Amino acid sequence: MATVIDRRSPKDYATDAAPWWCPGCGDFAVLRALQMAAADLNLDPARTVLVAGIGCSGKIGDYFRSYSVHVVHGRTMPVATGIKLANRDLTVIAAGGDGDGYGIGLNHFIHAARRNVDITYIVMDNKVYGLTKGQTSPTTHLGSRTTSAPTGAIDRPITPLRMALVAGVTYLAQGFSGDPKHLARLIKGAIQHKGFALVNVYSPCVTYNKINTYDWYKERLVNLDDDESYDPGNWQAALNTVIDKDDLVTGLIYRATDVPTYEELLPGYRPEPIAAQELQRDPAEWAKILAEFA
Amino acid sequence: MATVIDRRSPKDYATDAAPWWCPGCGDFAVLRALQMAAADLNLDPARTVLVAGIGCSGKIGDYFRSYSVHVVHGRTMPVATGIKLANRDLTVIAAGGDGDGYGIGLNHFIHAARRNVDITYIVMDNKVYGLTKGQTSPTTHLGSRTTSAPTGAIDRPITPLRMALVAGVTYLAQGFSGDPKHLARLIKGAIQHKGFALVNVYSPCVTYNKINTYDWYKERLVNLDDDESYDPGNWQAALNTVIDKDDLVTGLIYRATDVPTYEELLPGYRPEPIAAQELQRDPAEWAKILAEFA
Amino acid sequence: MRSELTWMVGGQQGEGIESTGYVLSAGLNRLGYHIYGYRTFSSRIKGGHTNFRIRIATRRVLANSDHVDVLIAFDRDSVRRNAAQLTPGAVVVIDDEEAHPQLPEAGDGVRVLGVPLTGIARDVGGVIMKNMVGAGASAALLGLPVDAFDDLIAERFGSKGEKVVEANRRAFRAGYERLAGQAACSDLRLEAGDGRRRYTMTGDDAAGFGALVGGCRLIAAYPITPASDIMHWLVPKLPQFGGVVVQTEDEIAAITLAVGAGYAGVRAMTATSGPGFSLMMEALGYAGMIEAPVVIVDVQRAGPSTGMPTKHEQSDLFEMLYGSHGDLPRIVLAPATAEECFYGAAEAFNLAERYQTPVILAMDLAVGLAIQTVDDLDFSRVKIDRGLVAAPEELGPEDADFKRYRFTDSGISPRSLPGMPGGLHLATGLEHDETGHITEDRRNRVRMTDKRLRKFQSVELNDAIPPVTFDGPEAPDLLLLGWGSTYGPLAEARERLERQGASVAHGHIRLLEPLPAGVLASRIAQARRVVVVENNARGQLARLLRQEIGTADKDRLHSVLKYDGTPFLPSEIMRECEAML
Amino acid sequence: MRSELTWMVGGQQGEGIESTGYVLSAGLNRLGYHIYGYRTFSSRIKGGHTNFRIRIATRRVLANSDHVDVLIAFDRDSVRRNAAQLTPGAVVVIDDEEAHPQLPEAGDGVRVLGVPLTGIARDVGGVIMKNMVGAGASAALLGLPVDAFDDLIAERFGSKGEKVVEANRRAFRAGYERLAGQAACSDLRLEAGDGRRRYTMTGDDAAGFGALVGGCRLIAAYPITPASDIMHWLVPKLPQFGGVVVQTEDEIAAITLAVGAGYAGVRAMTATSGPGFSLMMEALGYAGMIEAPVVIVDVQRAGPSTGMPTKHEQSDLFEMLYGSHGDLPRIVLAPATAEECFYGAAEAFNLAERYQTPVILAMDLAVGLAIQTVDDLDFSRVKIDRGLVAAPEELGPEDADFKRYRFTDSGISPRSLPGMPGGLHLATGLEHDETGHITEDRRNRVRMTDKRLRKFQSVELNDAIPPVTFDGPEAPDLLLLGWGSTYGPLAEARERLERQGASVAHGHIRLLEPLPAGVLASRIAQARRVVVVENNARGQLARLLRQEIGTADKDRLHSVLKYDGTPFLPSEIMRECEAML
Ligand SMILES: Cc1ncc(C[n+]2csc(CCOP(=O)(O)OP(=O)(O)O)c2C)c(N)n1
Ligand SMILES: Cc1ncc(C[n+]2csc(CCOP(=O)(O)OP(=O)(O)O)c2C)c(N)n1
Ligand code: SF4
Ligand code: SF4
Ligand SMILES: [Mg+2]
Ligand SMILES: [Mg+2]
Repeated sequence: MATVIDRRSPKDYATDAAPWWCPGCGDFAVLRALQMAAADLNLDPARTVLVAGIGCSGKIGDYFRSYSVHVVHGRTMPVATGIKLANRDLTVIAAGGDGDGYGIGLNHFIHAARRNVDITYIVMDNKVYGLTKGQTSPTTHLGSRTTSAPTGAIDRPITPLRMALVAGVTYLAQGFSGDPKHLARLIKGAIQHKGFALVNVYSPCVTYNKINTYDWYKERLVNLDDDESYDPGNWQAALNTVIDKDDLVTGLIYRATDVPTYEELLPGYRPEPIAAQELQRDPAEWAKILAEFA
Repeated sequence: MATVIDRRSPKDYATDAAPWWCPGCGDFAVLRALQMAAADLNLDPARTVLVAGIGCSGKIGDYFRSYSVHVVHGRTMPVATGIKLANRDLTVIAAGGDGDGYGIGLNHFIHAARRNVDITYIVMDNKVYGLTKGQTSPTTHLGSRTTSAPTGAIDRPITPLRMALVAGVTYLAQGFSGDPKHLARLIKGAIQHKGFALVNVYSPCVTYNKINTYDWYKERLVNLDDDESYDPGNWQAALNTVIDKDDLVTGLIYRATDVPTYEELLPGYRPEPIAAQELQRDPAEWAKILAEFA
Repeated sequence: MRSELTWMVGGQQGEGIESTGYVLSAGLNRLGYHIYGYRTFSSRIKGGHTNFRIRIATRRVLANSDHVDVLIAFDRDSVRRNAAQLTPGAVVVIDDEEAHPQLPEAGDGVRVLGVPLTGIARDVGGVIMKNMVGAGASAALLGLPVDAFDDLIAERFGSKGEKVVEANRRAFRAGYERLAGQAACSDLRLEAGDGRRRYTMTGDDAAGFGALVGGCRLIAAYPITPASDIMHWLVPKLPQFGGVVVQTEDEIAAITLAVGAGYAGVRAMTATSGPGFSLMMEALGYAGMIEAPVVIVDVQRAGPSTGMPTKHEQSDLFEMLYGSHGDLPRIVLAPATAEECFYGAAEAFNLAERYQTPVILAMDLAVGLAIQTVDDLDFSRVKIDRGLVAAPEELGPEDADFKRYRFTDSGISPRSLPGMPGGLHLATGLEHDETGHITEDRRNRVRMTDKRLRKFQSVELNDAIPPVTFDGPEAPDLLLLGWGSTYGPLAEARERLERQGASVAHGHIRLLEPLPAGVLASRIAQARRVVVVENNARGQLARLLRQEIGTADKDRLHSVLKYDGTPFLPSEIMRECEAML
Repeated sequence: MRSELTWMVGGQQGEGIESTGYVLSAGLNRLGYHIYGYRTFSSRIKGGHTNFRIRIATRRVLANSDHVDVLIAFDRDSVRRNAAQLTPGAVVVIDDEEAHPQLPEAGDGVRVLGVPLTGIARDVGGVIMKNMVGAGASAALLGLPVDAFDDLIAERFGSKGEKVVEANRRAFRAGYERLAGQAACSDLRLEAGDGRRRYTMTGDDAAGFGALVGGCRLIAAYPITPASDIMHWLVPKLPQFGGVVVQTEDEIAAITLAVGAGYAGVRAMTATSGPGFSLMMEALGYAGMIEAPVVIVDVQRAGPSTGMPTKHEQSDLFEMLYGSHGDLPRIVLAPATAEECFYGAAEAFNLAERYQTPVILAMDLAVGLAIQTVDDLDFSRVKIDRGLVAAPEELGPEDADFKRYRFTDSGISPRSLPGMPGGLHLATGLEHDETGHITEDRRNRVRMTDKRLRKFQSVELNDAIPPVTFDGPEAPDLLLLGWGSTYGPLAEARERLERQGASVAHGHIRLLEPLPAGVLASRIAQARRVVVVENNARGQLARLLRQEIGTADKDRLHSVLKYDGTPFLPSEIMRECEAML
């Protein structure tokens, strides 16, 4: 008697929980864009898992309607990888902050990218540690004043786009909370992509980041999707563009279609989900293995 | 009655411990090169600290004569940073393996690079986990058979040189155990450099890596130092070269002289080492701070 | 006239209303009152209920009270949520244009005053000053002199210019004047304070200050509630003393960076809470193995995992005592008050260098974040003792191995620091011989393990932070035992029970590892019953006592546990005791 | 004719001489002997002394013996280092051209045979086959039939082609023939084995196998001695059953990846040793909080920190019991033999899913790496029990919240797995309500904590791995208690003491958390004295017993500790007991 829902609307991906974000926070737009992308793809919430990090951003896990996993700080990538490998029929989306993903979790991000597991990773990059009250984050601009660096940050920022390209990401896009529709398209593309996809989102923190504001971005961002001459299939050009434009681009930056996914390369990995396997097996199979010890 | 030693020879940087490496291991050459560089610079062993990782490579800490710290797996970077900040008069050199530095320790490496603390980091890259008996390492080539991937590695390798450039390393060189003299020059340059320096060394594991052998490298490596037209001052060119040449270069790849070190940027950081400070202070100073709580 | 009352402000998180409490605390302190201020908040930046309660008294108070006498409510939600604590006779000031709004949620016998706090603020210069209006109104209700706040406001806003100072003063006075004439509430007026100069600080502030005075010159840390304030306090201070703050990429980097600095001769620390502390376990063992000094502050919050980041608990004791693989001893010191956070932090660095070991300063959210009145800090009690550092003549000739890990009777070996000629050695997390060289020799292994353990046989503390204190009779009917911030509630409960004629003693443990087992055993043996009071679900201290102390048998040891995220109230402890007496 | 003897091969690490031992073990097994093989090696790849000892007997043996009867020495260093163990009458075969070399280091009464093992190998095909020559020579000395090894060699080298097989057979036979005629050593011949089919495996192999049979389909791990072998064993096996091996970037990724897979419905594990285990503490608590099943194997080695990676110890017990911040219960299971590693690993997955919790399989280097004879494995004893998974009718309508963390009497709530319609919920490490939503409500907090703790009140094990076993009288003069690989030495010591007429019992604990306290308390109460025997310096099990068991008071509980990196010998335990009887 299960009803088959043919078309879902963004609202179908909303939980009852009222978002805890500050009014104006960029993360609202990310949630909205994700819901739009999900609706566009008509994702089944029951077969979708959102793996959220710790931070203001990570709260998204409580607002997006799907199976939702809110992990420990910085560990979205391995948890998402474990879920996807366990059940390849699921759509697995990870989402978290710049601190979560490029600070404590940077190592996992790079290793996930090089493995090319078919997961989508959305980073809500506000260039600050929001939830812990405004400390320097790995993407904080040099010289920005923060609660932990009141005289200005002195660590040169991590450049996620360049890092991702070098790590071997096979889908790379950057969005902006000021344009949720565009962002939704980028997220949709990421979910559709077979392999590891990163969508970095400039998602302003209106409370703690008084520099990288909506206006600041609006004045600076260039949308590559508007540039017909831009070829997202060219890795070297993508890297050069990102460097030239000082990371201030939006749109689809790079997509590779010829890199096999981890799932394709794993020896013995089967088309049906591991989670669906029957585990109790015929003892005779085990006896054969036992004989190897004789 | 301390004797001032004007000139030291490489032998002055050898401990009594007999190296535990396999005959032919590339790490012997790295040790020798480090000793040559130290002798060339006449480093005072008492003011030099070698911070070694865990692995075959990390054993170098027991063989190089200086203050020596053998840390837990993957943590050379923060320990070296702590030592340098504590006593800026020390020459701090870190050394470890590809697993140590680009696997478990990758996050620290990237964050150390962007901080630009004045330390030198030598990675003995044998593209395998040596000490634990030949498992896949982060730099193992796709398809290489290892004890943990007998049917061939399926994770695309980390590319340390590109990663380092993107992370903002201010001195980047690559050496080869087949040419210890050249390596010694690169290490010397790294130590002389003010800021974070990475010397990645192709250091063959003769026991577990039957692919990336001395001969394999000899056939492929191009020495940039021999190319007069190559300008190591150009970041973009360095990146392009490394990509073009598939990372198979040696020599000084990049050097920036205009990036301030962390020490220069730290507020209130003084010319004399913190370690030399007298800690017992006049209570009147504290009373002033206490008054802030009144 | 009251000698004690509890004031509270409540409203939406992120609207700056807590500053009402900060201003009031500071003013009360200057007028010679003792205060204990406790914030209730959530792990979100804006929105959701938050409140800040201040217990005000003419004697020292270190615990929350059961009830609220004055509530400044910026919304009705604040009344609803705190109504159960409003006693008959309490006054609620609600931010409302109506002078006497109907607030059935306030409860019977509660006096409600509608005061347009926001409206008044708007009139005098801007709604963001509604907190000042609230503070002024509070000062009036409590009968405090308005002038006492003038300087305070100037200090607080001075950096923003004279205009801002004036506007805030106006707002404060406007709020004050609005309620100054309320004869109907004159019963809320406080007896005069004693006017003595005291200080208000949180345990986090005090730990930062203690670290600085204790010679700490480097903190490496990663932000986490409720420990971040320690780093924040040190951020502007350390550079003034040639020290360094490094915000690292994670907690593993934080502790290993500090260990590196400690090895190189700088007093270094990290500060974290449960999740970060768990990540530090491997490095903790490393510090123990290379015998490097390092101070790790764990300001505990409700666990496990991410738990309740803004809620109080004392449930990391097991991990502090037993975390990290292998036989690794360590020192665990638990301050009970802000003063002790100061002295404890300072002393932690002496212990770390004297015993060449990691020292864990076990704080908890209540001691870390509560604002407490501190009588004075005696800086002459902080004596820097750097432990055994090899003198030049103890160091070897340049080319010989220095015995950094020399076998000694005390287990402590003089250390050499990088830069010292003749002190070269290997510091490794692998097992090593006296010179630091790696060895798997069986005899050496045993001797080296024994050496490391032997160091902890006689840990001695500075008298500013005693290993354990006792109040009350030596052979009581009931012995209450606790650690950390339960000190305040326990002390108060004991005093009240004693006044009721009960025979109750209170032992409070500051040195949890190595435990002062001898004195505890004798006190436990003399008590008829023993109650171990702590904020966790497994009775961690009680288990430690059973493990270490023969007299602490299961029958006589009773646990009183609270793990709902809030600290004990003295009355809760009394109730438990009364049932047992 | 001997019914038992100890054989050893010694030489330089990395020269493949251990394979002498592997070939011999396999042959002995096929001939119906029981063996216990133990390797001594260092954390280096080539060079340095290594040895491999095999205790051979016609009955089950699970411990090393005190002495060596036959030593195949590929260098004189091997003789020097092991001389103390050579009893009068022992035979040393030294790789030497001289037939009867002078070897004063061998000691009095030791028979030395110079046999050019390398020379013979060179003659028959290549020096790398010296191990086969050594194996052949050993077979001759022990009086084993040479033919028995033919198949074995074919199986071992078959993949390398017939030529290699032939060369190795030649080498074996050449070694055999060289010593076949040694009438002077005929006293070393073994009684005939019983010819029964048995199996030899290490605990690591057995744990990998048990995991596979127990339904594990994913291992995420990072290499570390002495746990890597578990992953290595699974690498070729898991893909055959549609499973996955992921070598992660570090141990934090390893455990969190496994937790993700476990949450999604796949039985998943990680395997590590102390340093890696310490890094997993935060994630351990996370698994506990979201109630995800995960199995973590800790094959303990000598700590703290990097310690002695190739040396045995049982010193992670404290961290297994108490690591991770907050009040986090878990299950800790300690197998004592290779069989139990098999059944224990399989059962661990049942427990993890039944109690929706992390389960720690506490192994140690001795149980993990020693080669043991296993009589048989009964696969029918492994019954997959996936615990409470919500049936479709228990799941809600599509748009309602599923109560994943429903309050139940048992504390266990039916779980939904991603993919199940109507089972949507949030799994968070923050405190949450029944539906998984984040909450800081005080009442919910207490109820949810109690629910999590309640699950562990009645942990029941499959009978293949009992919580605790006892041998010997119920009310003995001496009760020996142990855990893990001390089983073998303790059992043997007890039997020998019993034969001497002493009243000695032996209790061995497999379930360390939750501890079977009731039965232990009664047995402890009935014993005159209790001796807790373990391989660590702090007496960790003894402390656990004191904590949990009222009858385990300090006076009657005596610790026998060994922490030099080697397992107990039965004789060492006997000596301690004799002093106490
Ligand atoms: C191990 C650990 N360390 C620290 C914290 C505290 N913490 C919570 S959120 C956060 C930073 C979040 O920053 P970011 O990922 O940028 O998210 P944002 O709040 O900016 O969206 C930190 C450090 C934690 N929960 N766990
Ligand atoms: C936390 C931790 N995990 C795992 C290990 C085991 N381990 C020792 S060395 C090593 C790998 C070393 O590889 P690499 O850094 O490349 O050094 P190499 O031996 O190749 O020189 C590992 C995994 C450890 N010591 N600590
Ligand atoms: S603090 Fe910043 S990131 Fe967090 S909710 Fe508010 S605006 Fe958003
Ligand atoms: S195993 Fe490889 S890396 Fe290690 S010592 Fe031998 S050759 Fe060198
Ligand atoms: Mg952020
Ligand atoms: Mg390597």
